[in-house]
Amino acid sequence: MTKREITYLEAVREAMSQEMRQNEDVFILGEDIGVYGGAFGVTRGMIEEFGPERVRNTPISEAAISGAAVGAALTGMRPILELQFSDFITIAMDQMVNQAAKTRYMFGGKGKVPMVLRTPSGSGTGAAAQHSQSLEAWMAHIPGLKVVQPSTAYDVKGLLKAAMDDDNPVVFYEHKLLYKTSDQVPEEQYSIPLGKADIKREGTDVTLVATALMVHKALEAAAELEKEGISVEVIDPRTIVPLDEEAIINSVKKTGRLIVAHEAVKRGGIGGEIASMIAESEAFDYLDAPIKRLGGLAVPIPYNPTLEKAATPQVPDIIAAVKETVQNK
Amino acid sequence: MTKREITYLEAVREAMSQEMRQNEDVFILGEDIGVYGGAFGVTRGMIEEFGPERVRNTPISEAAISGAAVGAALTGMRPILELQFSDFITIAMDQMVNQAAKTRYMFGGKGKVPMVLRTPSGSGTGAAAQHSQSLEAWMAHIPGLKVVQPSTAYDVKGLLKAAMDDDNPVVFYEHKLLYKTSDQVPEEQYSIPLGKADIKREGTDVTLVATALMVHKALEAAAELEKEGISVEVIDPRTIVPLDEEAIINSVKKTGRLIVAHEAVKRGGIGGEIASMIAESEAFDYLDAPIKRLGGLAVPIPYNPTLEKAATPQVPDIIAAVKETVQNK
Amino acid sequence: MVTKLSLPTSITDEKLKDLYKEMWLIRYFDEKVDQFFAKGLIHGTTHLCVGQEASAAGSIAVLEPKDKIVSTHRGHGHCISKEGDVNKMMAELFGRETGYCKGKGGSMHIADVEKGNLGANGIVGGGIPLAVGAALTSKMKKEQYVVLCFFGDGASNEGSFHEAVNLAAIWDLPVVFICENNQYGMSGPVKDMTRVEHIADRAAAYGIPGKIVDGCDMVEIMNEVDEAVQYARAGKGPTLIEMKTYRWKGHSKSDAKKYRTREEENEWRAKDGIKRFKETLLEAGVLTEDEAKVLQEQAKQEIEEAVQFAEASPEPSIDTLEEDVYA
Amino acid sequence: MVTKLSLPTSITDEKLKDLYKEMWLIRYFDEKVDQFFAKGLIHGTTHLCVGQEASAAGSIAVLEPKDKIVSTHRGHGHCISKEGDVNKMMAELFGRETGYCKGKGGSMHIADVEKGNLGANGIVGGGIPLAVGAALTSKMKKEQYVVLCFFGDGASNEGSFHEAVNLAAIWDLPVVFICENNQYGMSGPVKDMTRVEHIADRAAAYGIPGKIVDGCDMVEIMNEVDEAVQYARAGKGPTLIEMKTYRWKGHSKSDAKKYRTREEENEWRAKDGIKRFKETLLEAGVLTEDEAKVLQEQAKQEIEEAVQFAEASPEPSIDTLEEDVYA
Ligand SMILES: Cc1ncc(C[n+]2csc(CCOP(=O)(O)OP(=O)(O)O)c2C)c(N)n1
Ligand SMILES: Cc1ncc(C[n+]2csc(CCOP(=O)(O)OP(=O)(O)O)c2C)c(N)n1
Ligand SMILES: [Mg+2]
Ligand SMILES: [Mg+2]
Repeated sequence: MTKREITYLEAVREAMSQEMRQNEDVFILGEDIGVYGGAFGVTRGMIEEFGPERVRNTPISEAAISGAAVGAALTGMRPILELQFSDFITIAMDQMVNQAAKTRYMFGGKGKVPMVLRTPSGSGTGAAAQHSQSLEAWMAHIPGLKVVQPSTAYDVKGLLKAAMDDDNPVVFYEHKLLYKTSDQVPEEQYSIPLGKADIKREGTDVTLVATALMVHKALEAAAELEKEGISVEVIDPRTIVPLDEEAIINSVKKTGRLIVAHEAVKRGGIGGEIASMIAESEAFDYLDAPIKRLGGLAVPIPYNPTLEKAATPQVPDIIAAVKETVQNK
Repeated sequence: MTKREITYLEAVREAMSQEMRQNEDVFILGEDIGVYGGAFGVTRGMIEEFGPERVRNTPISEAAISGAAVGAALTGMRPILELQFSDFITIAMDQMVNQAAKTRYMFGGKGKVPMVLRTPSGSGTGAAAQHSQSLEAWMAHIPGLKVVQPSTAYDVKGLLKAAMDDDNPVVFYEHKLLYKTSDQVPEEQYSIPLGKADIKREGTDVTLVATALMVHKALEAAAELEKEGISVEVIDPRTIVPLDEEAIINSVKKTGRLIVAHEAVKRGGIGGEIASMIAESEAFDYLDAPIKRLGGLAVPIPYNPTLEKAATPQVPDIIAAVKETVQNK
Repeated sequence: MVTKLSLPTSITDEKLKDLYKEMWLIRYFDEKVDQFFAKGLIHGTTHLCVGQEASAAGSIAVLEPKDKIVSTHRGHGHCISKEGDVNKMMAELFGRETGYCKGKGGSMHIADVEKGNLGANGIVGGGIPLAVGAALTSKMKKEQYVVLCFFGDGASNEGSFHEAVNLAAIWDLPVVFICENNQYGMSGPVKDMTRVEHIADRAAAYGIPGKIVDGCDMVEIMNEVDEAVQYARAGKGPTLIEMKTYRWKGHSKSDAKKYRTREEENEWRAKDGIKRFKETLLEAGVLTEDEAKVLQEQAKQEIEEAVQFAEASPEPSIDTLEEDVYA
Repeated sequence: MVTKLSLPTSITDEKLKDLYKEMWLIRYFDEKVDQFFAKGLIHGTTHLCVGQEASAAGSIAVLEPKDKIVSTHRGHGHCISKEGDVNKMMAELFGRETGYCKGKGGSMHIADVEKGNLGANGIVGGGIPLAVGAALTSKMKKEQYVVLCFFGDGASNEGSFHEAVNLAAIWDLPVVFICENNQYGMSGPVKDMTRVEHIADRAAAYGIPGKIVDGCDMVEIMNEVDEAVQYARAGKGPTLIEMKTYRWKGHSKSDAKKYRTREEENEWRAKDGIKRFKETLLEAGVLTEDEAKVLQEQAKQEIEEAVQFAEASPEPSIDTLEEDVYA
C-alpha cells in the first residue's frame, strides 16, 4: 500500500470520503459541516464533492439529529453523525442510549443500527468546562454501543473504516489535540478491527495502558524512562468496547505491573474497568505491584492553561507513576 | 427517638414532608407528582398538604424541569426534582452535567446549586430496557455531583435529609424494589452524612461491598454462607460520591478479600472504581485473593421475568462468588 | 357497489369492512390485556388504547404497504393496524419466545420492522426523531414511502418533538406527525401543560400545515391523513395533525384516575369511534347489522386464539439472554 | 431637560448618555478581545458581539437592579450592560485570578451573580431552562424580579428552548425570552434552519405574545422590552421577543465566513446600532457631538485600563485547581 504522511484530521476526512465514493448509503450529518467544514474543519471540502444531500448541515438540535441518524440507520442508510464537541452528547443521550443501543435487542434481534457518531473530545484547547470533557466511560457502560478512541492518523483511518462497516452504533472519539498530528497512512482503504489493541511500544518492566492523547504522553514517558533503564510496554486498546482483554492480560503476565492512564476523570473512568479486569483475571497472580490508575482530577476542566494542564495526567505524572510502580522491582 | 416500622417509600415521603414543613425554600417538581402521587406513589398526599405551588406538576419535559431546578437552586430555592424513571436522566443530562455540576466551579466559586434529583432506578419490575437501568456510574464520573443509593427505609430518610441540606446537586437513586421494604425508622428528622458507609453485617473472611438492592441480596447470601462457616462482612457505601474509602480499605485489610456487587452493568460500573481503589490502596498488600466484581450482564434489561432476573446478580451468584474467593483461605 | 361516503380512493368497501373488524380487534386485544394484567397473568406495564381505536385504524388505513409508522408506548392499536399479528403481540406480552421481540421487549417495544412498524417506544417523544430519520431514508433512497409518526399530547412538550419537527420541516421530509391528544399525559391535563388551545397550533412554529381532526371520526381521519400523506409523498414536507381523542382506561395498570371526572369519561365514551363508524357504514349501506356482528365476533375469536397461541408458546431459553445485543 | 423621545419612564437623559457610552464599552471590549485573540494573547475560544450592542444595552437598560439576566456564549455585551466590571471580564479572558471566574471559566462562563447576571453558557440553549428556574424563584419567593433570557436564532431549534418556554408559559413566570437573531448559528442561516419567517412566530406554540424588534434600534428595543418586562412583572407571563441583528465578526476565532456575502455584511454594518443611537440622541438634543466624543473616548480608555488590569493580575495559584468544585 502506498503511504504518505497526512494528519489525523485528514485521515478522518479521507476515510469518510473514500467510503462515500463507493457506498451510496453512507452520508454525514451535523452542525456546520457544510461550507464551514465543521467546528474543527474535518469535513472541509466534502460538501463540494458530495453535495448538500450527503453532507447535511443540520440545525443546532442534537436530540433530533442523533435520532434522525438512528432512524435512518434502522431503515437502510449508514449515517455518520458529527457532534461538534463530545460534551454535547448530553443532549443526544436518549437517542444513543435508549434508542440506538437497545433497538435491536428490544426488537428481539430485528433491525440494526449501523451508524457512527464521530465527535471530538478532550481538553487542552482552553475551551473550559463544557467543551473539554472525556465522557467515553459513559458510552462504554451501555450494552449495544461500541466505543473507539483512535490515537494516530493511521489508526483513525482504519478504525473509522471498521466503524462505518459495523452494523452497530459506534461512538467514535477523536481527540482534538490529535487532529494536527501526522503519520504514515496508506492511500487505499483499510480496516483495523474493532477490539484489537495495538502495542505501541514493547517493554518488559511495566504495562502502561493508555488511550487517545494519553498514548502519546505514555510514549514520551517511556522514551524518557528508557534512559533510566526502565522498559515500558505501551498498549493502546484503540477500542474500549470491545476491549482486547487478552492483549492486556498477556502483557501484564509478562511485566507483572500495570498502569492505566486516561485523560477522563479518574473517578468512574474506564481505567477502573481495565484495572479491575486485570485484578479479576489470571494476571492477578503475576502482579508484583499495586495497579495504578492515572486519570483526570475530579474537577471540571478549568480555563487557565496552567490549571487546565494540571487537571489531567502529563508526562511527568506518568514517569512518576512508573517509577513508583517499578520501585520494588 | 421514637421509631416505628414504615416503608422505604413512606420514609422518602416523610423526609420530604418534614423538611418542607420547616423550610419554605424546599419544594418538589416533577411529572405527575400531584394528585396522581408520582409514578410510584411517593408523593401521594403531598399536594393536598403543600398545595400545587410547592408540589409542582410539570409537563413531560425533562430538560426543562431539570434546568428549572438548577436555575431555582442557583437563585435561592432548594428544589427536589422527581424524575419518573432514572433512565430519563438521559434527557436531563445537559442540565445535570454541564450546568448543575459545573456552575459553581466555572463561576469561580460563586453561586451554589442545592438541589436533589430523586429518581427510581433498577430492574425487576418487568418494565424492560428503557425503564430498568442503573446508571449511577455516569453521575459518579462527574465532578460536582454527589450520588446517593440508599438501601433501607432508615437510611433513605436520613440520607435524604442530608441531601436536602447539602448545598450541591445530589442525585438520589431510589431502588424500585425497595419502595415496599420496611424498617424501624425514627419519627423525628435525622441526618446520615453523605460519605459514611454502613457495615450492614460484620464478618471476617471476605468484604462484600454492595449497593442499593444488592445490599439485601448480599445479606441473604451472607446468612446462607454463615451456615457453611463463611463469615461475610457486608458494607453498604450508601453514597458512591463521596465514597467512604476508609471503611472499605479497613474492612479489606481485615478480611483480605473483596467482592463488589451492584446491579448496574458490570462493564463500566462503579464496581470498577471500588475494586481499583482497593487495588491501588494500602489494602492491596493484604489481598489474599483476586478482587471479584459482580454486576449486570452487558445486555439491555429484557422483559421476560426469567431473563430479567438472569441479567443481574442474584443471591446464588453472590454465594458462588464468595465461595470462589474464599476457597484459597 | 361504490359507497356514498366521500373517502380517499384507496379506501374500498372491502377495506371499510376490514377496518371495522380491525377496530374491534384493537378493542378486544386491549380489553383482554387489561383483564390479564388485573389477574397478574401479564407482568410489567402496559398502556391501553381503548377509546383511541379510530386514530390508529383510520390513519394507517390510507397508507400503502411500503409506508412506515413509528408508534408509542400506547401502541397496540398502531401495530394491529399496520398488519400486526395479534398472536405475536399477545405472545410478547406473555413474554414468550414466539412474541414479536422473542419476549425481550414487552408491550413498550413491540415492533414489526418487516411490515413497516418501526416500533413502540418507552420514551415519551423518543420515537419522533426516529420517524424523521426513517423519512430521510425514504427521501435519500427515493423509496417514496411516507412515515406516520404517532405521539401523545404530553410528548408534544418534549424537546425531541420540537427539534424533530423542525428538522423534518426544513428538509421537506415525507413524514406526517400525528398527535393523539387524549387530553392527558399520565395525569397532566393538556390544558394545564400547555397554553395553546390546540396542539395543532404548534405547526405555526415550523411553517408546516396543522390540522385538527375529530379522533373518533373514521371518515374525517382517513380524509385528513390521506391528504397529508399525499402532500408528504409529493415532497412538500410534513403536516402536524392533532386527533382529539380519549383513553377510556387509566394511564397504565394502577391509575385511580383522580385527575379527571367520571362525567368527562362518560362524555367521551359516548363518542365511541367504533360505534360511530358502524353507524356510518350502516347508513352508507356498506355494512349490514348481521355482517357487523360477524366481524365483531371474528375479532373476538381471533383474540381468544391469540391468547391460546401465547399460552401455548414456550418461554425464551435462558441461552438467548445475551443474544442480539449486537448485530 | 426631558427628552422628546418616547421611552419608558425609567430611561432618563442621564441613562441615555450612560447607554451610549456602554455601547462603546461593549464594542471596544470585543474589538480588543478580537485583536488579542488574533495575536495569541488570549487563548481558548470566544464569541464577539460586535454589531449586536444594541440588543444587549437596550434590553437590559429597562431592568431594575434586582432583575436578572441569563446570557449566552456571545455574552460580553450582556455582562457589561448588567453593570459588569470590564476589568474582571478582561482578567477572566486572560485567565487571571482577578477575573470573574478566578480564571477558571473564560469567556463562555463569565457570570456576575451579585449583579444578577446568571452567566454566559457554553451550551447553545443551555441557559434557557435556567432562566425559567430563576423566574420560578422570583415567583415563589415573591421577589418581583424579572429574568431576561438571551439566546440566539440557532438556539431556538434546541429542545431546551421549546421545553423551557412552554414551562414558563404555563406557570406565568416572569421571564422575557430575547432571541438575538443574528441570521446565523455558527454558519447555518436561519432561513435554512427553520421554515418560519420569524423566530417570534414560535410564540404561537406557547400561547404567549411574540414580538419582532429591530435589533439595531435602541428606542424600539427599550420600549418593547420594557413592555414585556412590565407584563412579566404583573404576573402575566413570558413574552418572546426577536431582535433582528447581525454579528459583524465571524462566529468565533477561525471563521472564513464562506456562508455569507460581503455585501450582506456591509448592509448590516450600515445599520450600526451605535451610530443610529447617537443620531437619535443628537437629534433629540440629549447629547452633543462633543459629549459623544468624550463618552466614546472614556469607553476606549476604560478598556485600555481593563487590559492593564488584566495584564497586571496574577495567574491563579495551582492550589486553587481543586477548589470550588463543591460548595
Ligand atoms: C421521557 C419520558 N418521560 C416520562 C415518561 C413516563 N410516561 C410514560 S407515558 C407518559 C404520559 C405520556 O403522555 P402522552 O404523550 O400524552 O401519551 P398518552 O400516554 O396520553 O398516550 C409518561 C409521563 C416516559 N416514559 N418517558
Ligand atoms: C448544544 C450545543 N451545540 C452546539 C454548540 C456549538 N456552537 C456554539 S455557538 C453555535 C451557534 C449558535 O447559534 P445562535 O444560537 O444563533 O447564537 P449566535 O452564535 O449566532 O449568537 C454553535 C453551533 C454548542 N456550544 N452547544
Ligand atoms: Mg396523552
Ligand atoms: Mg445566531
